[in-house]
Amino acid sequence: MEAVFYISGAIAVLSTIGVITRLNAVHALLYLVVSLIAVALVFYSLGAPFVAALEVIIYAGAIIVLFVFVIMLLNLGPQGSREERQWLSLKTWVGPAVLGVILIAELVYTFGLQPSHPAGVSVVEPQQVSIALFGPYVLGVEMASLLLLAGLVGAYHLGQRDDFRRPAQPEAEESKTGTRSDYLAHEGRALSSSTEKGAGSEIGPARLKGDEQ
Amino acid sequence: MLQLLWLVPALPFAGFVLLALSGRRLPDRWVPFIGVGSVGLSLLAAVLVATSFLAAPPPGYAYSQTLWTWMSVGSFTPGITLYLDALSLVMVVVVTFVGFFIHLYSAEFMAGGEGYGRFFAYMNLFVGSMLTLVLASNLLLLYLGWEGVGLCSYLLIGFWYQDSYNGYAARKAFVVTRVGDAALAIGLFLIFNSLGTLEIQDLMRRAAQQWAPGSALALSAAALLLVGALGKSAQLPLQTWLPDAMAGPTPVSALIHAATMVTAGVYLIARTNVLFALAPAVQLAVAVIGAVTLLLAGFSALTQWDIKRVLAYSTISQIGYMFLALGVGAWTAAIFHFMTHAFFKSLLFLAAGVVIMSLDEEHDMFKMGGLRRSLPLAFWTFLVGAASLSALPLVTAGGYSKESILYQAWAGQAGSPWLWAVGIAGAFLTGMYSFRMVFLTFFGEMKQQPSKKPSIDIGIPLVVLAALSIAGGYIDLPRTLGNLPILSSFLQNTLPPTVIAQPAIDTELVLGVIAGVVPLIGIYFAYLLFFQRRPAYADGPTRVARGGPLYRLWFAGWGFDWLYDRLIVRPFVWAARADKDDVIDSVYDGITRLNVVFNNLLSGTESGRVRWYAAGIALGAVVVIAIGVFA
Amino acid sequence: MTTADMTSLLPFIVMGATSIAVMLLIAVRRTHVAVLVTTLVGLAVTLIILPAVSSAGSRQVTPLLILDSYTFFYTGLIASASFAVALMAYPYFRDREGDHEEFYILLLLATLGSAVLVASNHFASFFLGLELLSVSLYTMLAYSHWRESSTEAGLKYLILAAASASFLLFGMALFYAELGTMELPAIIAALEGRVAYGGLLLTGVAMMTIGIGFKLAVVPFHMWTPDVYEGAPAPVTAFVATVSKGAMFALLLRYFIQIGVHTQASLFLMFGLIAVASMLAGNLLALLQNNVKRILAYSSIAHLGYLMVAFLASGPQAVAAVTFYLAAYFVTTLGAFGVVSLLSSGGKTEGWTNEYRDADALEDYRGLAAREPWLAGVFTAMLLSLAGIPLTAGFVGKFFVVAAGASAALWWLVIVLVVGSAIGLYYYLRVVVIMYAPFPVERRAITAPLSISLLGSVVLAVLAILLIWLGVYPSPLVSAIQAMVASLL
Amino acid sequence: MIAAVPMAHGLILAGCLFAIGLIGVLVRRDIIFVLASIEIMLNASGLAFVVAGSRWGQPDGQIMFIFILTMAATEVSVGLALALQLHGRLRTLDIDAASKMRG
Repeated sequence: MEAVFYISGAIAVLSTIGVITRLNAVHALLYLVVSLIAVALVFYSLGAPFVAALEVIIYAGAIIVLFVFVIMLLNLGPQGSREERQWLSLKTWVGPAVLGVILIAELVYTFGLQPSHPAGVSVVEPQQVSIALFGPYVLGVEMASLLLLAGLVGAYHLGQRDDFRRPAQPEAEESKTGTRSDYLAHEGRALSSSTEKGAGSEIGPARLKGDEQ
Repeated sequence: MLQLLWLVPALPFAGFVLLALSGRRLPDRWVPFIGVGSVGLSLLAAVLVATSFLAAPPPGYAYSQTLWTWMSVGSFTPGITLYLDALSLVMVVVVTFVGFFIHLYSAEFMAGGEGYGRFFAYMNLFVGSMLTLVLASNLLLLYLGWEGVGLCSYLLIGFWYQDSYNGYAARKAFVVTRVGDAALAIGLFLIFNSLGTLEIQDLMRRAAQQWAPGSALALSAAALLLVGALGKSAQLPLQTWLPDAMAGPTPVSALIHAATMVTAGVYLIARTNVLFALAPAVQLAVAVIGAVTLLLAGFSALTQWDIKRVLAYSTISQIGYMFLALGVGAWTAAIFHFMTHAFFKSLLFLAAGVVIMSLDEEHDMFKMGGLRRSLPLAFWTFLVGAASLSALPLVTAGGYSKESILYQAWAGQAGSPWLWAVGIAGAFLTGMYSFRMVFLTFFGEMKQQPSKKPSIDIGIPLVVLAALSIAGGYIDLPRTLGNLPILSSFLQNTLPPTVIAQPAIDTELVLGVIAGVVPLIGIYFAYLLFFQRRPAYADGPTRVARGGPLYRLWFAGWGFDWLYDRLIVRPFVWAARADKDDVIDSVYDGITRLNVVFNNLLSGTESGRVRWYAAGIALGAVVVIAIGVFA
Repeated sequence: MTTADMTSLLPFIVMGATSIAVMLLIAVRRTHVAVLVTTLVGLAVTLIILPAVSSAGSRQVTPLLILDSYTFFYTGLIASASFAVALMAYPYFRDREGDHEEFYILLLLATLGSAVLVASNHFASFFLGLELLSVSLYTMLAYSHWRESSTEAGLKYLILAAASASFLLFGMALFYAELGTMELPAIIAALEGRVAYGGLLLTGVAMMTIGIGFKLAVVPFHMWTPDVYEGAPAPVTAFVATVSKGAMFALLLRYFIQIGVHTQASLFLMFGLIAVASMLAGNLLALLQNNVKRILAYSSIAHLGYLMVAFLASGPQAVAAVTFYLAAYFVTTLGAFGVVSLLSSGGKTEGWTNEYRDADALEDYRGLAAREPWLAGVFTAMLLSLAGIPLTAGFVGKFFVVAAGASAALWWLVIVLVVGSAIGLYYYLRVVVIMYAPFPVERRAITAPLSISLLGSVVLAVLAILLIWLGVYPSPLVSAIQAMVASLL
Repeated sequence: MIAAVPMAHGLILAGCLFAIGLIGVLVRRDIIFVLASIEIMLNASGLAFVVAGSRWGQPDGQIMFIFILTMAATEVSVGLALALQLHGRLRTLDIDAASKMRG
């Protein structure tokens, strides 16, 4: 079983790298599914069969489906990949990669110095987990239910697409140069010029592409 | 009944809060009910407290009421504690009493003007601050009241802020008294640092134990307190703000001069008398400064044409007497004079206010005259006030208090004939300038017809204060005249008694007679110069020499303003101009610029991009882990 | 779970039940006022039963929650703040488009999450309370989805909060890996007398600090603050600035002071650097800012830096200092954002704001004193309190913090605190000066008179009175806090 | 059945996945990818808990993982709702487009 740990660990790392490097969102999600299943195997090898199953069912099942659903909803075509290619120049990788590698180095160094404690020497059965869950952790379950309620209410409220019935009045948002904004906006004089200046260069192309769709 | 003590300062504050909160929404006719009523109730509370204090004096002749502890950090536990003893009782009663009548007078005097509510809000705050100052049991609370009084004087002197001169006068009062305040604040730090407490009674006890008389600590602490007192009490060399403070409405002047503000310095020195006793050199300085101030201000008063400026200089001069008394250790005499002065000076201001109001804001005495028939009430009360100010013997309150000061200036342990002589010269001047006012204003030919007469609301305060300006003196009769020192013996429960070097009844009698006669001579001179206008004297020194150098010097208050302008203001402005691009400036500029540079640098990090922020967190994570694990 | 356990949990149960009641109410009939009233009643009941429940003494309910006087004190503070926020939210949302009612569900859930945080005795409740707070906040921040900046704020907060929460979780996992327990008392017992922590624990504390530091918005985890403050609806900003930070700081005190992490030299250095950087960067960033919400955001970074000084001083005096400071900070910040919120209320027609923006530009405040002297006065008082001027609550709080720092001889931190406060004075007074400047002539014609909601004015009046009260007469609160701290440590 | 790998190796695996997820958050501009990267980070933290729990043979690590799972689900649902908002408004999923507020 040690082999299962190391092999699925390696698969998890590689497929996770795949997730963050892919240009196409669906491909990335497939890599994510692979990664999650690999992690589920790791769980299994560490003697945690219950969460291994949950990892597959909920993570790889439910959550990934949510992602896929949104991708379908937005109908992101190949144009998305083109954008991604343009955004993901080698240069953008340098800083984050350096930071990430330093972090890995720090963690590996610290963890490597640990005296060797074996993990996964015994299996923690689903029964044990459930007893603990509804024993000492019962309040945690209640809180998790309220957490889900918060997520539900939030997703419901934010899911409303009211941007279409919104009048075409732009926001007067100019933090540093916002001195003149308010009364101009109040008069209803469109501030399009300043808004354009603020973000136009960024959104412009994207918006055009969106409109082409 | 003593438990009511907290109401005394609380009521004016409550009035202030009510008036400030209601703002302009409150109709003008309701304003006096709150503004005057709060001080009236405060007076009532003060009287109740005083009666029960006198009827059944608390143990140790002092009552302290801890309302709460402000905060408690280690040994620093400043309490909001009121402390009532003989000294503060006299102060409280005088302040609330005179304050109430000034408020009553203002209800009519200020009616119809703009900012009626605002005026009473400030006045209530003024009285409340002064009462806090007087009742404070520790120097921190006293300082709070001290600053409150300063703030209110600033607000009230500049009450008619549309006129830029008033704003200037207010600023001047604020800045000049700030000099004293700064010294006082340093003094507080010094005292807390070396004695470990700011409780006045504790610190005096500890100072007496720990500080040797004349030691450097005692000297510097007393000197710093003295500078603070000089600023507030308008004594040399910080007196220049007071004449300009006339810019405020007349009741404000009355309040500043009679009941609040300027007497704060006198009170501070009397309150901390142990510190001054430990620093004989500083105490001598108090006497000398008082003596010089009273003389110089007397000369200046003699030359002014503005009736309120005469009164202002006379205040400086009379406070000088109080300082003289404090300096020679005549503690009770100083407080006695404070009391009588509060009566007659408020009376004079209020009566002068009537004159000024009925002549349509005319301040120039040379344009007044002959008003004694048309404004009889103002005339008679003003006359009483002037008589009391000039210290007419036997019949006026001022006569008794001033005589007491003069006698102790000669015979007191720290006294000397020199100080006495200066005081006598001052008394001569006082008589002269007081009656110069009376003759110029109320006698001679009438130059302007008064346009309105004072109403009853204005009359009551005048009559009451006039009565007290006469009767107030009988509370403390000297040995030569019945020997009934009620006030002194009461005050000596708190203040140390004055040590008379060689008590001799005949000396006291002779000195008393001299002190009684000298003002009369001064009045006679005034009579010759300003009433009879005898040809021989008509072109007397002052009138003729109106353009003369000495006259001009006196008129300008001995040129202190000019001097300060040349010595401090102009060099300062010059240096500021010259230094515009200079090193010192660039240091400050550099700090500013450094701040701006850092601001720009850091603002750059707030790029608005969430990935950038995440990178900040990641970088922070790497650094934090590195420090946590490897440092 | 005994009956006594349930009784102790009552305040939490009431908050949770109220949120569900509000949801059901919305399902039956959407009425803004009814929802507001239900919310207020729920919070009021919570506040009323707190003293009764807390008199029963401290009790650990399951390993997850500890209900002691510390918990109840902070729960009271949090629930009161939420009460004020709800009252501010009503006029703010009333005249704006869209559904307003869900906001109150989220507000209640976020309040409950914060209360769980301060009651946390176990990593699980720490994490769940935090997430309950965070997830509710994502939606509250993005609530005005008719404003683009609101969505932006929610999105930024979500991404960064989730990332930092995973740091926090990883840190917790490392603690668990080393000690084999996630219960606070067991952790304290296990670390009792341990001189050096070893790599896992040090990394664990550092990674947890990232998660906590993010919520507290201390440097270098602060960068989200101004954007989120600016983008969020003003009442939500008030909530983020007070409840979310206060609850997290209370938890930081409970965990790290009891565990004694400051005894590790390297961790002390880490927290010290965070404090210094926060005090300096926060104040410097606010200097030239022209947006009031952002000014307050930067100033909050500095204030959390001041609090870190007291945290590092540790000991009962420091915990009392922090608690008083937080109470004062709650009052002051709620008051300041209350003014912003009231000025931003009014929907499409009134005032100088409109549906799409809040009154947050500095220029909006020019001449406010002439138009709304009462609002300007309250705002001035709040700013002076933030600056630490005597006779305000802020001064007393800062005094306690300085005293705590000085008594622990943390001179460098105290010096930086003083320098930071000096810089801070500049930008607070800058806002005050603007308010008392004349009202620009060219705007007189086009700006309709403000109609300030009475409800909001009452809230502000109460806060202003509290501010002065705490500044002039802090001793009752101080002694209550000292008694509470004595039972904790 | 029993693996008995050193706990350090499990933590190192978790650390690697965590760091990769972090890099993803820093590099990617598409919100979908950013949210996926966050899922990776959360999952890595959960892995660390399971590893720690398996060292002690306790269920607590797994329970924390379940809670993390719950939180990840809500996080994603709210996050995706916000992504829809942004797309509805700006017609893009570029996270950098949402940077109007700055300074």
